[in-house]
Amino acid sequence: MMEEAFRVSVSEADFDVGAELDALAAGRSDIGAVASFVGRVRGGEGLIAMSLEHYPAMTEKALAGIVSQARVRWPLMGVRVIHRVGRLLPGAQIVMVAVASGHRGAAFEACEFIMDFLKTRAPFWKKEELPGGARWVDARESDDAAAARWDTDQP
Amino acid sequence: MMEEAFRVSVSEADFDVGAELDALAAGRSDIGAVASFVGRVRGGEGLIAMSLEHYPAMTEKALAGIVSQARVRWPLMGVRVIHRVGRLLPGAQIVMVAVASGHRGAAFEACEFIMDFLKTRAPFWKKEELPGGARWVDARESDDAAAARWDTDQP
Amino acid sequence: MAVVKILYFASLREAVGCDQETLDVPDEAGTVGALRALLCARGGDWSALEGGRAVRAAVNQVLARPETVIAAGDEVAFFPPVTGG
Amino acid sequence: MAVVKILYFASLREAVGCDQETLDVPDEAGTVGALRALLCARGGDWSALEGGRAVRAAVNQVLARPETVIAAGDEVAFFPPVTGG
Repeated sequence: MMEEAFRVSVSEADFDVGAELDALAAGRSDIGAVASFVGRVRGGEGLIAMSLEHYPAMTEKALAGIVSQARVRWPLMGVRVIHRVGRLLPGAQIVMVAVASGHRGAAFEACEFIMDFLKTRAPFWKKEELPGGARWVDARESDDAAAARWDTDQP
Repeated sequence: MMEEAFRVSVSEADFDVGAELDALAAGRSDIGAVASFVGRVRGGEGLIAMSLEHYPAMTEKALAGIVSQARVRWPLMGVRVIHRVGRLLPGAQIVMVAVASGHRGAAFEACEFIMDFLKTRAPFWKKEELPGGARWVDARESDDAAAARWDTDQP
Repeated sequence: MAVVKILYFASLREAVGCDQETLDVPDEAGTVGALRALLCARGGDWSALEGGRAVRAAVNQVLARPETVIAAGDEVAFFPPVTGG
Repeated sequence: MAVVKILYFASLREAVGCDQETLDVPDEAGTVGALRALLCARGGDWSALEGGRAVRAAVNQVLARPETVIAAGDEVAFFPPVTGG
């Protein structure tokens, strides 16, 4: 299993989902399933922009740790995680997670697992720019609940 | 909700996942989550090619019906389903399902739901070309089980 | 009597050696299950349609059950469990 | 006594008005929980670190618990619950 098939990165730049998915499966015929997720900045309530702060020394380590946990649970052939930081406008892409596996069950589950853990374990913080000023986004209990379901739900 | 945002198609031609995902979210800032799945021809056991037969008059009707059921269950902002037919080589893309929603839970669940129902309700049949001849792929009980879990699991 | 179009797909099509046919179905074979039994009674290759095997059906391009009623002009299809995706 | 580097992020960084500091931590504050209490005892803006609030911590870039031990040279970070993704 090539380690280049398992990559995480953090960047201010936008990413090209199609190119990333192509790279994940390029030249391989053992991959039967690729599940992916893209999170975007949702507009509404007059949102002007969303700024993402992170803890640089920890971020890639945390993401790589989350991917390692997913690999223990499912037979994965490739994973790509990209998270953006900086100031993003409504409609902009924030995060992508793509998982390649032999079968769809593993690909879907691992992709959800990585997103759930990323939302509760990776050191990113969102700040909204609104007409009345800026405010930090509160963590959602539903995200903790989503991550907690994996504690007992061994595949 | 624009109906162009909900599209199914069947084609011999390959598809460009990145372009399809871009089209799903283009010019919209209400989409917070896009979950997608791509199924590919897995090699192995000497597989030479996979041929997909379908029931043309029924196929798009069946796919559109599956998408309609998903829209009843989750608040979706766009769905794209593409299924290929004809002769495909190992590594080729077979199917893609992409779902756009406000939040990731709905996007993931609807994407899995559509794949599970497509696997058990859409009139496609796979035939493998192997060194010893051709054989029809048997339906898997695990696919029926995957579809059945949605019977009681109302979101 | 109801004239219907019958289609066969995939391994079932190959087994019965027929893509499609037009058949005048007697009233007593007016459901999907009864029509299947009638076709199976032809014997030979048509036993591929026998009850013990996994055969699915659609009427007018919608998945049907054995008790689904067939009317004149309907399109009835028989096929093995689907394997796309 | 252990000299450690302490980092603050996001709303907590703004609340305490400090990005990072280097501190000589007395032996009796040698865990994440005890260090947090020590910092909170500074009063004023530092009460943002008080126990009743949701504050997370990492030691050497790994999520830590209140009982996690701190050693000389460690990098300790305090921050609110994460909200990325």
